[in-house]
Amino acid sequence: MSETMPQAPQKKLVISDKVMIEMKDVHKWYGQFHVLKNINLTVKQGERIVLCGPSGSGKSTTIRCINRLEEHQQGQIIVDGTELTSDVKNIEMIRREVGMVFQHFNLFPHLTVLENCVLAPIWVRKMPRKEAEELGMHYLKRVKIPEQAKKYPGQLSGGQQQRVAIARSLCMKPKIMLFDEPTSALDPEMVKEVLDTMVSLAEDGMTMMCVTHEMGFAKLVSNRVIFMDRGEIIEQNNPHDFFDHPQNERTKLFLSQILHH
Amino acid sequence: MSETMPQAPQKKLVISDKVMIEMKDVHKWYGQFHVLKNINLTVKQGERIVLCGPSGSGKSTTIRCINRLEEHQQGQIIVDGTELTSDVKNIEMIRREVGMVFQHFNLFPHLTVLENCVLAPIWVRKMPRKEAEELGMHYLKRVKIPEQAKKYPGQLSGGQQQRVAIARSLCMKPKIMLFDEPTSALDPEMVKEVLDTMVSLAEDGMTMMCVTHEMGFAKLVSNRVIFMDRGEIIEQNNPHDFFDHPQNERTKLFLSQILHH
Amino acid sequence: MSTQQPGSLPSKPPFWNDPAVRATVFQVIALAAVLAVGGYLFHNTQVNLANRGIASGFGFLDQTAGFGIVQHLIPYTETDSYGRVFWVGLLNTLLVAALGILFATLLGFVLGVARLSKNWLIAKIALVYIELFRNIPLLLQIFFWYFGVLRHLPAARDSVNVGDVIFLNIRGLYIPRPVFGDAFLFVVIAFFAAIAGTVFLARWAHRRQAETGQPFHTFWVGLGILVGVPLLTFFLSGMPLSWEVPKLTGFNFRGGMVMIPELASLLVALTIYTAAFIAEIVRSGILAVSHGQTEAAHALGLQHGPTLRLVIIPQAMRVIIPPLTSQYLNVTKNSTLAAAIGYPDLVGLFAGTTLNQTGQAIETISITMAVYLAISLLISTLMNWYNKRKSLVER
Amino acid sequence: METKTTFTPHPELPPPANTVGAVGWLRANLFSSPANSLLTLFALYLLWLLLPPALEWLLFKATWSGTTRADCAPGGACWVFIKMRFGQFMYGFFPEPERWRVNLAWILAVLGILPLLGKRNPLRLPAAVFMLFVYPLIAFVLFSGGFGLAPVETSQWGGLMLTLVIAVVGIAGALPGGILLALGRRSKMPVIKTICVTFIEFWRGVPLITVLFMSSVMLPLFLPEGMSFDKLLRALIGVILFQSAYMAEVVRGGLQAIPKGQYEAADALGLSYPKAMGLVILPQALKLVIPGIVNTLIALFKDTSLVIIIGLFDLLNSIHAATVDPNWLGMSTEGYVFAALMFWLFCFGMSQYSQWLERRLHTGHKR
Amino acid sequence: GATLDAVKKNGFVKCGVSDGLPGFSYTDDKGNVVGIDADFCRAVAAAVFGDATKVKFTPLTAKERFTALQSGEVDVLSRNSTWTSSRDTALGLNFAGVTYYDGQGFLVNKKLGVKSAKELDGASVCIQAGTTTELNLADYFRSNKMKFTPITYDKSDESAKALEAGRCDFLTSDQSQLYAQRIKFANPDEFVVLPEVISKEPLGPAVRHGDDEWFDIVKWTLFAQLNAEELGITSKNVDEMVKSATNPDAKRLLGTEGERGKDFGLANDWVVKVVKQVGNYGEMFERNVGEGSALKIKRGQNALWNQGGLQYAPPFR
Ligand SMILES: Nc1ncnc2c1ncn2[C@@H]1O[C@H](COP(=O)(O)OP(=O)(O)OP(=O)(O)O)[C@@H](O)[C@H]1O
Ligand SMILES: Nc1ncnc2c1ncn2[C@@H]1O[C@H](COP(=O)(O)OP(=O)(O)OP(=O)(O)O)[C@@H](O)[C@H]1O
Ligand SMILES: [Mg+2]
Ligand SMILES: [Mg+2]
Repeated sequence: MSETMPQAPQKKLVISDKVMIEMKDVHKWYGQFHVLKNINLTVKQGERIVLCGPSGSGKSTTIRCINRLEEHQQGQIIVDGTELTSDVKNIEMIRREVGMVFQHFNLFPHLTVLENCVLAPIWVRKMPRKEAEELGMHYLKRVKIPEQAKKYPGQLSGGQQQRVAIARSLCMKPKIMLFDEPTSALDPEMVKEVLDTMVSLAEDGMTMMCVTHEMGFAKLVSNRVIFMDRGEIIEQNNPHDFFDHPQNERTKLFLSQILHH
Repeated sequence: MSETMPQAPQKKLVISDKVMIEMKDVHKWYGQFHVLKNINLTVKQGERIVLCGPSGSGKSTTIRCINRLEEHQQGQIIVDGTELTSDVKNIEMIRREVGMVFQHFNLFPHLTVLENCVLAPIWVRKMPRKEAEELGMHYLKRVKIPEQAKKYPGQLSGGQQQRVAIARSLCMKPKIMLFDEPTSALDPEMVKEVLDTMVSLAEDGMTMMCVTHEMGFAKLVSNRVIFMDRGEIIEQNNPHDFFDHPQNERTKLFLSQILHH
Repeated sequence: MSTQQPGSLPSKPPFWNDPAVRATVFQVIALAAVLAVGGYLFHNTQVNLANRGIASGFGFLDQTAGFGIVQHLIPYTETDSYGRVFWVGLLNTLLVAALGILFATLLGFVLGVARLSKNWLIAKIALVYIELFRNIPLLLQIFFWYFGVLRHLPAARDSVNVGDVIFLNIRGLYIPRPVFGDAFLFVVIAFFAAIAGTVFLARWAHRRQAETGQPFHTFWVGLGILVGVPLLTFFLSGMPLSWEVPKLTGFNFRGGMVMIPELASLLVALTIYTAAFIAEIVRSGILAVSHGQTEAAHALGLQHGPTLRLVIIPQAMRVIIPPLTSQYLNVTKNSTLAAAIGYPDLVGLFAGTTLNQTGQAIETISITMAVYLAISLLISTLMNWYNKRKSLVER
Repeated sequence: METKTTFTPHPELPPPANTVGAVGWLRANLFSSPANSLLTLFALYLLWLLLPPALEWLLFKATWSGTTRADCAPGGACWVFIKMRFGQFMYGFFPEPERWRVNLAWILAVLGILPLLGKRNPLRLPAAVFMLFVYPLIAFVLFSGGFGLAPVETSQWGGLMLTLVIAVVGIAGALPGGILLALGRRSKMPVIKTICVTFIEFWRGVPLITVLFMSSVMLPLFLPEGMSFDKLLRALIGVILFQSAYMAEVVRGGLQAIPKGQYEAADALGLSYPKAMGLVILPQALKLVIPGIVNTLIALFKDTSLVIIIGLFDLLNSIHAATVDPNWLGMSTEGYVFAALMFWLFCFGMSQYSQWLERRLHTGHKR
Repeated sequence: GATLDAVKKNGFVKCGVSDGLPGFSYTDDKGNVVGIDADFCRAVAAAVFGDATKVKFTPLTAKERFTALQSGEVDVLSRNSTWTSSRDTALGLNFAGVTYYDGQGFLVNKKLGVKSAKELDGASVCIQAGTTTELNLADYFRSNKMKFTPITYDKSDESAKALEAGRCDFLTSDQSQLYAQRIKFANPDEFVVLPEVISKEPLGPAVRHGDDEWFDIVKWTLFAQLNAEELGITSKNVDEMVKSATNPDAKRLLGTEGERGKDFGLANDWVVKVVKQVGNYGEMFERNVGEGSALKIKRGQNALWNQGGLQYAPPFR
């Protein structure tokens, strides 16, 4: 199953100058709790960013802000040229462009795998069912589980479920994919098949932002690693320099914990 | 937290000649199922016995018979000189002398940690509350969680809960302690803190019978390991010989599985 | 917050796309719709009342009712007002609800425990009882007891006679009524003194146990005080109590106290029906406490009684109390079925007879509904408060 | 020196005779302690007191054949009464030659529901569409006439048929209302939430009788002059308003059981609120609460008997009315026993079904 | 007026009747509503539509009856209701006449040995809730300084059954009802109606305020039936009378002379239809409650004025 897993990094990065995500001075509070502090971040088309940092540092919150699952209270977030405001039209537009994969898959258990995939194309993109199903099968093949199309999520293993979740997002043909710890709820054996899928996505030039602690993955596919702590971006760098020459004390501490683990 | 964990076995065993537990030709059935077959066992004061064996071999049943949580149908069980019959007075007397710690702690969730500890002293030993609370605090200190006394069990971690359970049993000043897989429901980090507590108990000369698969613990503190299978005692020996020179084929097979694991 | 100097705020969307604006508009529309419907109904009602020349208002409450009521807990005669009728009805409702709750709880707990009994026969009988009675409409059960059973009691002259003091016939169950002499006041005082004494004793016993660990048989001694002291006073003050024994004079038994068959059948049916539900609640409450709790308590040497009292029941009660309360509410609401057999409860007297005599449909029905609503809200408020208090303890 | 022994398990011995078999069972279940033995004897005595006379009256001494009261033997039940009045108990005053229409409607209902019970049955979807959209029209026409069928007034409906109509229409009407109310109650908009909570708490706080009174006595006063509904329709409106409040609480339970991730995933896919609810959340939530809905249906089925208060002739009222027939005096016990049996069969059947469903959902629904 | 328009639009008369009182309105086991109250509604239908079957009956309990009329659920309430001032005013009703002159009486078990109502002190009484009966009874006992225990039921059937079972000592109601209930007993002969009549109970149909035309039609339907009896016109001879009547009163009544029907907005021969299909008052009485029926009530006060009774209709002219 892992023929696609490149043994050595093949970073055929084609990063264009087009800015896909821009966060300017973003602040967010949960009640009194200041969870994101002055986040500034620019993601260009074709970039693959890995976000890491200790638990509770605001990684999930950051990427959830990008497709407005959370609201920010200050600053600007501009996705594909559109500013995220509370404008429902904008939100809808941006969510079409941004796919998201969750830690716990969040597949719809009452629908088959294929139905999960075609739901949004049909109801959001108003695609004819036939066409949507073809598209769905295409992406299920892409994640290597076309044979599971008629099953229900409950009948699949965790790794398969996560790949369905990825296919479901891809069916909306998003320009950006967000991943929130996509492998942390999986048994070790299944982690690899999901990572393989993500690697192959990356090779196709998808813009990606991924919260993960899989350092192997970070080294292999990302072109930038961002380290967050206590709601701030402490350090960002290319993976090589990030892992080998961390600049900040906290980063060093964090890496020492992670890598020895 | 682990200062008390001795790095090398310090078996200051003081085994007196007094027989604390004696099982003679004990048989027990669950319906048609012959679960204990002809169990013969003598435990002297100060002994620490480890019971091991494959799942379903009757270890739990054996120790539950000793404080009459289960009834045996044939043979005699004599605890501290009193034979266990269906006489409620005898049962009550024996249960006061025998403490038991369960796999799932079984703390009383509606009572605070301290209340859990003082319940039995007050209602069974008729101790004044003041005195019982002092005793409770004493044993909570003994298991190193006096600061949690006012909390409810639901607010503690698994390891802390199990230590409360031990303290609760100790408050009845039992002459014998029974443990039924006290660490198997715990996360790995917490196992150690509970084992530490048990080791320190052993050092104080408590008579103990413990069902466990923690071979480290068996080697460290027990003076006898009993191996059971299919309701029978197959082999018993001191830990050194037991682990290094098992006599029985069955034991070897079992040990090979356990130790490679 | 520290001096984080704010960057710019996120831009404001055009107002028609602003969810906040949309929500406000939506809510205003919803509110307007509700008000419009309400206003429309109100307007229609006004018009209808005016057109049909129906008087409205609550003036009728002061008018003379003019009809008799078979059972009244407060003095009532035909010349009293409709307002008084309301109170008579309310008290009758509360009486049947309170007694129903009491008996259903007792029977329900017994059945719930029986359902879990190790005795196969007892458990099965309880099961059959529960499945039988909770699947038959309450009204049918009331009819059954009233028309099917109590109708077959003997006539007044052929009453079942227990020692010439208690009589049972189709008109009801007649028992002697205590008549208190003046000196009975002393007995009452002695009784309250005994209560105070028992409370004091309980406190003392508690303290003593806390100090010395010696338990004290508070229950028996307390009972002794509670019974003994008033009894002693009673004899010392020359037994200032006599009984008014019911006697058959003319058509009916006179004197004594009577439980009319309407009340009896309502009560029996309510008790039997509700007990089936309470039994299930009790059962699931007890089952919700894991077996490990019992084992742990036993392993500590606690005996059966203290285990139940100190470990099982406190935990089971938390599971039991919320659904139990809603059963209590149901008893109160179900007591309105009294109207079907002529027991003079609030609905029968007020939303029934009074409505009919005065024609004030809107007023009487609104008042009646408001009363039940108030009872419900009161109980559920208490319940929420209780739950909050209990769940604090949880975590 | 190493001696190797192989393990040969002891043979399984049979347990002591007095702990197994009939004797063991008796000892364990009936006579495990002196107190238990006493209880057993007491229970046996009770049964002995109750059962033989009851059976004698119900079966052995009962009269089954005949046409009049005179045919009935004393000392036993007179089932002739039920036999002679059976048509009325089932159909009320529905004209006799038209009764096939009622039967047909029920047969269609059963045929329509059967495919819905199986799991993943290819007929499920068409059956559901039929039951939801086509069947109500057919049933309405069959019951009330039109399209060449003789019209039958609702005042002629009665008996079990009316009971079922009220229960089924009541639950079918309450479900959409309950869903809306439940969604409203979970809304973040304070006004909507307040309206829904007030509505729900109001209807849950008042007894059904007063609701029926209101719909029969007050509703006409609320409507503009000249507009008036059929008595049955008014009762149905009352029942639906009342039940939708209870249904709302059932549905709310289902909504709360759906994990937050499902809402988020739907949002992230760009589904709007109505689509997310309709396509993702409600299908799951409703499936979870089917047992709750069945339980509401049971409660409603029992409560239909209250329409006696406003003079509709449901099953219970038909029987109650028949017991005052001068030709059949003294048959009230038979009548009530029969009514009890009918109600019990329906309610017990439904409750067993809902328990079965609950068990199935518990095991079959992995999350 | 609005009611008449609505009736015409519906194509039938909505008539509120009792939920079970033999002789007055009673659903027989075939589901037909029979009785004098029901027949009166048929007469109204015959008057309006020329077809006595164009009527829809709604059985009403005592509690429901007035609101049903007020709310328009029924167009005419013909349900043994007593005509009182408060009902005419505060309840917003108009009584259209008296179909039956009644008075409240007592029914007791012979075994009690009671000969007069004055002997009933301390007795318990079964009574229908929310009726004038209930109030009259209280007044009567109070003025005679007697006590009683009331057991009230919603339905007259239930109070009668309660008396039969012995739940109470006597039953009080309008005498007509006492007779009607008695025939439903297993042993009617065990019960007697006491001689006292303690109230005036003029029973009649009522309509609601606000439509005088409709009121007129209902009122005059009854008067027409009374006049027909007075003039000797019956359902059997009405066709002949149309052809051969010479009496000017009869001719006016039957519409062969003058245009009296127009005044009501009805067909000119409306009375013919009424009498033909339902009969005159006397026929209606005999058929449902009179000697020819199971109730066997004598005409008594309900005889025509010229035969010693109280039934008196204004002239038709
Ligand atoms: N809905 C919420 N309300 C209040 N606080 C929240 C909420 N969601 C998250 N938080 C808090 O915000 C902080 C950041 O949360 P976030 O989930 O972004 O962290 P994270 O970096 O993704 O951590 P993890 O690795 O544990 O997922 C945490 O302290 C968390 O407790
Ligand atoms: N209450 C019971 N009724 C019937 N059989 C039982 C009961 N309790 C235990 N058993 C059976 O008795 C056998 C021995 O059980 P026991 O719990 O003593 O095993 P164990 O050695 O403690 O196993 P484990 O390591 O899994 O705890 C098992 O086969 C078990 O299935
Ligand atoms: Mg996170
Ligand atoms: Mg075990």
